[in-house]
Amino acid sequence: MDLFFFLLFAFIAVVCAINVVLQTHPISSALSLVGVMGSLAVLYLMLGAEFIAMAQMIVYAGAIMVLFVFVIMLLNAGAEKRKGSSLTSQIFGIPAIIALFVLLCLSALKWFPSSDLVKFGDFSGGGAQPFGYALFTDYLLPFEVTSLLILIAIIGAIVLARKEID
Amino acid sequence: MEFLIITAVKLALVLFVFMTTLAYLQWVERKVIAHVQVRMGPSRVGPHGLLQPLADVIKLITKEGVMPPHVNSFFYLAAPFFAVFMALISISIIPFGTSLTIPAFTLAGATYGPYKTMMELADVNVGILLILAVSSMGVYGIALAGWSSNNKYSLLGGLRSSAQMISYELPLSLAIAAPLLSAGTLSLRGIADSQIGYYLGFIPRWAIFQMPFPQIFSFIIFMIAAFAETNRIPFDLPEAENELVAGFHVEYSSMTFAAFFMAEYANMVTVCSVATLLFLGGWQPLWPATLGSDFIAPLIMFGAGAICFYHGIYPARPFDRITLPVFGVVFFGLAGVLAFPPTVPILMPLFWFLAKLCFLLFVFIWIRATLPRFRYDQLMAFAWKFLFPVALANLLITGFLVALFD
Amino acid sequence: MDSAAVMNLLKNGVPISWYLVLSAILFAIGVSGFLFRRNIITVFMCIELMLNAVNLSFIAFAHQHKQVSGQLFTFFVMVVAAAEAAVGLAIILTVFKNRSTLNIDEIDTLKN
Amino acid sequence: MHKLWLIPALPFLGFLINGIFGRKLPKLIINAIAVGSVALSFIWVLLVASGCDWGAIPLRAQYFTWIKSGPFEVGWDYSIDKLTVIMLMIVTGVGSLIHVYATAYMEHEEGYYRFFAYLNLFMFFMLNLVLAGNYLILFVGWEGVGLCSYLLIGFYFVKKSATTAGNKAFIVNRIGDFGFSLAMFLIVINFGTLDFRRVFAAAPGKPVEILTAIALLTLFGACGKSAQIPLYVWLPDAMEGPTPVSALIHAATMVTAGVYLCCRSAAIFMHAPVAMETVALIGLATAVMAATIGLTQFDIKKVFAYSTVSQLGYMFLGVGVGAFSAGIWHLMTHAFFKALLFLGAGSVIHACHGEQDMRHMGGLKKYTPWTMMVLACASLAIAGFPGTSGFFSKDAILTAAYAHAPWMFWVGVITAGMTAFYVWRAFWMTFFGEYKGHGHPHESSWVMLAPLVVLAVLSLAGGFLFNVPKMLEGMFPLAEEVPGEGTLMGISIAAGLIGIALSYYMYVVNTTLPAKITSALGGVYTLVSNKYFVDEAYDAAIVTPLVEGSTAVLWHGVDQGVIDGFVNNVGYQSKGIGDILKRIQSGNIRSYATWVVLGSVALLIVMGFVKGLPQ
Repeated sequence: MDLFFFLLFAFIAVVCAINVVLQTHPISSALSLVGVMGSLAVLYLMLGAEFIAMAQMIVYAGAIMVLFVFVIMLLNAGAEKRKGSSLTSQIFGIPAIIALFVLLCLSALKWFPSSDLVKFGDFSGGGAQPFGYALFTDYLLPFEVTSLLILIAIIGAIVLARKEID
Repeated sequence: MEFLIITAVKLALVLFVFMTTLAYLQWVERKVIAHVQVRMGPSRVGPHGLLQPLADVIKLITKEGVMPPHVNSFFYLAAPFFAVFMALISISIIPFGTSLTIPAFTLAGATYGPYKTMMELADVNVGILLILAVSSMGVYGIALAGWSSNNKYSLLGGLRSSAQMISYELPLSLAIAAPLLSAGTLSLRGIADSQIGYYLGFIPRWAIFQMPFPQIFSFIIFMIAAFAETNRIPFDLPEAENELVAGFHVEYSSMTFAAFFMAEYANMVTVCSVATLLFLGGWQPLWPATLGSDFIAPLIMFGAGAICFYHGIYPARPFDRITLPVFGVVFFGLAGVLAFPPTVPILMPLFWFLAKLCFLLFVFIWIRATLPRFRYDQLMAFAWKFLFPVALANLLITGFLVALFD
Repeated sequence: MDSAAVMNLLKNGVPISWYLVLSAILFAIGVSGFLFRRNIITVFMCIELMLNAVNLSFIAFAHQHKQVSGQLFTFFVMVVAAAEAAVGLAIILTVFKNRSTLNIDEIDTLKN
Repeated sequence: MHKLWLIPALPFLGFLINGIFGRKLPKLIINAIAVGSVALSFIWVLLVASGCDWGAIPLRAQYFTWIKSGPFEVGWDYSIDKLTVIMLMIVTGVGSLIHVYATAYMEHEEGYYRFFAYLNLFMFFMLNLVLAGNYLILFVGWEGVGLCSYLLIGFYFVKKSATTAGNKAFIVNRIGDFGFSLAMFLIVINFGTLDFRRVFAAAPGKPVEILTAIALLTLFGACGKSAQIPLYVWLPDAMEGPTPVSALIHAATMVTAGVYLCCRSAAIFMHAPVAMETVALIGLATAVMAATIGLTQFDIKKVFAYSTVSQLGYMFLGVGVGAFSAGIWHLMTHAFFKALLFLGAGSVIHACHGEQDMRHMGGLKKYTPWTMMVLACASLAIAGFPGTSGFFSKDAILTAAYAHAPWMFWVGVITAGMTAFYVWRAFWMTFFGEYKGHGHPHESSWVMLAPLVVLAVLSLAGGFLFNVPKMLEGMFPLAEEVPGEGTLMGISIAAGLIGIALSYYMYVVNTTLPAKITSALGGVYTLVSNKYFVDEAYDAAIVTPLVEGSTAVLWHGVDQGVIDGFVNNVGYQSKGIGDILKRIQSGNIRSYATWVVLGSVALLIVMGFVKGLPQ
């Protein structure tokens, strides 16, 4: 069952991710990305991270990506034009990505032997309560700093996007 | 296997009831608005227009679906179904009563049961978060519909809806967070169960009455934000007829159009259920059973039946002489069932839950008949400058008091 | 992989490294999007994709160590991503307002 | 618990309030806070002193651990014993009187609140120094009073001479503090702790050489703070500060910290006879030298400054000959009469509109009768007139000196004569003869006179009221109580009286005589009136070579050549490298991203090699 769900949603995630890159129209990319996030949320659930899975849907898929879609609709951005180029990325791009991918996979396979199995229900520490306890005890300072970061981001976004008022 | 069968039965039951409710909600709305405006409302199809929903469904299904040539066809078709899909997901985790036990019975020589099941499709222990997640996904349906129609009115409608829904999601979530503080759980059933009991023997411990800080403000905020989330008047900017023709669904027809309507009504039912569970104590009666709350349901049904018979005897229209006594019999039957002792523990929670739900739905319709639409800038200012700070203050006070008294 | 191993997988779940490999795949796809796409919004979305890939690893590690910390990191990443999206999209709006282009190759004023 | 922390905390609170909000506050409130905090502190000292169980002393209060490093631990400890109580009473008592005086004296000055904030801060550090239960806390107070002394000497910071004097005081004190720090290091190395109780308990068992080294280094620190040879040069210059500061810091309290330190470390000194001898010699030499310089000065505050140096020399003499309690006694009486002298001098200066040169005074007895009377009391006390407080304490020291070495007694007696002479010289020059200054002198206000009267009473009767050696009985086990001997007493009284009489003859009766003597002495007079050219000698021997050497080697050589060269070269090299690297910066984000990816690949490979290459 675990294997089936993993393969299913991993497949959806990868297909959607490839679609993000391949689609020419940004809105298609955005919706594919929502697909990736949704399937990742399911994987999070399987890994015992209920709260994060929901936060993924609410914050990532429900807010951030809506913002993207909103901006794309607002700018009415069409399919991209081929203009200008980057020699560096054309020459090194593909080999670098392949090397990165291979190295990441090798490290993962080497340092995490396949005897470590993930089974749904093995770990139940990801509910809202343990999560909240950890957040407001051990990670209180990062949490507060993050709130400051958010505040700065809000002000920054307002300053950047407002109309010039004279 | 047993679990699967029970679930399938429950699924079918809920789906049937829910879909019928959605269809008839439309009829109720038309009727209520008509009566508010001193009109008759639908009355041609069937007695009192009761078959109107059926006629509407047939009409919408059989009409030709027109797809304009300039639309992005994939998203154009996907959007309404996405919207209705998201709207329907949330109903699956709404509990609407306590548990249901079917005693053991023998059928064709084999003994089955006893079966005990909870009155809901699934109990998710982060249920309320799931509802939020799904409702925040709902915006894609409308936004995509608006964008893919390739029409400036619908695009504006889509933009408006995404901005509006993101904005009102904040006060909505904050309003939800406040009762969660005193409930201490995210499971919808747990939240409803945390409101069991009465103060002084007769004041219900519903969240809107709950000490140390009654959540009446967060209930009001929640309801306002819920109006915005469901795009209902006075927040129906995305589909404002007189500004945007019909907003995001201007290019839709037949089933796709119906899907948006279904999504809207499903969302309405969902938010009203959530409000009931969060703030109105779910299926807890308004006053304790020791003071006779169990008798109110048969009493109401009996009264309704009596009124039907009275009007059947003195009919206003010729048809009523036949239809109203039929309704009277149905109501008497319902009164009998509700008063039948073995069904009481099963049906009473259901009755109270539905009563509250219907009341809230009535409020939705009532407000639609009463209030005009917001201007767009007022809508945004209202969310960010009034609702959001008030919700925040409410959450702060609640948190403080909960920390103080727990 | 013999049939016994397959049965073991079917019964007991998925190796943690598979999640990590999935994360690597997603990350690599995100990187390739970043390198080969020209629309600034798409590029931005590819960054989000990479962040998501990293989040998956964090959650997998959290499961492996049976600690909630990894999930907290994910939470912080999400918050940072939200902040980043707000500011980034505001910047994109401003750039579009000033230059009416979203092509990332044309926005190279800092050159030399 | 006696809440010892309250004693320094009160002035500190006053400092905080006045320092932070003083600019906005009216003077009355500043006064109330400044005087009130010190007065409350004084009252608290009295309460603690009266509530002490003297059988259980020293009382100790440990507040928190300040430094902890292995077995070495320094806490914020206060301890209180008889010596501390006497010091506390002097500091807070005289301190509050001077605060009262200062409210009137400083009334028209700029930075009124600043002055009182500094004064309160000084009180805090001084009380900290006195209350300290270990050397490090004492050192905190020690440095703090140095800081406040610097701030207050340079209070008139628009005056070049004031800032220079402040710097001089600070730097000279640092030299002394260096010695004290070394002493503390030695203590830590040899005793493993800085706690007074444990150090003194362990002292008898340690080798004499080490104790001597510690004692000598401590003495060096004490010399800096208490203005003894060779580090006395800062004190006369410190008279640039406002007069209440001179009275409080540079006469009554801070400068006696050195004496206090030596007495506090008596357990170490007593086991280091060489150090004791050095203390006595330094004290005696300072006393004589400062007295001779005092004979020739015309600035009224300078006279008293040298007198302070000289009297401090006396105290060191007392300590050096083993009469610790006599030294403390003199410390106390000196605090009374020298504070009175300075405050009286301040009153005189106030009367003469800021004039400090005695040659431009004279005849003030008509104008300022009260000031004259209180100054007469103080002068009698410092001259050792029988029955006054100075008589008892000085006599105790001289008697002890005779018991130690008779020649010291004789030098001391001569010095006492000189002391009487120059103090009374100042008195006669100020109050008798004709007024030679400008303007119309006027008597000071009662706010200024009241503390003077109190101090005058203390100067006269202090010897009867506080018999310090009796109070300190048992503190210093070394046999020191030499019974007062009639002959010795008579000799020292006679020396004082002769000094007074001589000065009367020279400055009231036959006023032309000093000039004749001056011209007759010629070179010697020039030498003495120029303070033996010590400042010039220090300049030539230390300051000038230091400045020249720094300029040539450190500035031009090290800083400009090596450091600047290095920094500039780094800049040039960076520029050169940047010229090459700028080619990478194409302005294209995708190119940058490619470099980032290549970098992460490289990083992964390196990590793989470090942790073992992935197979």
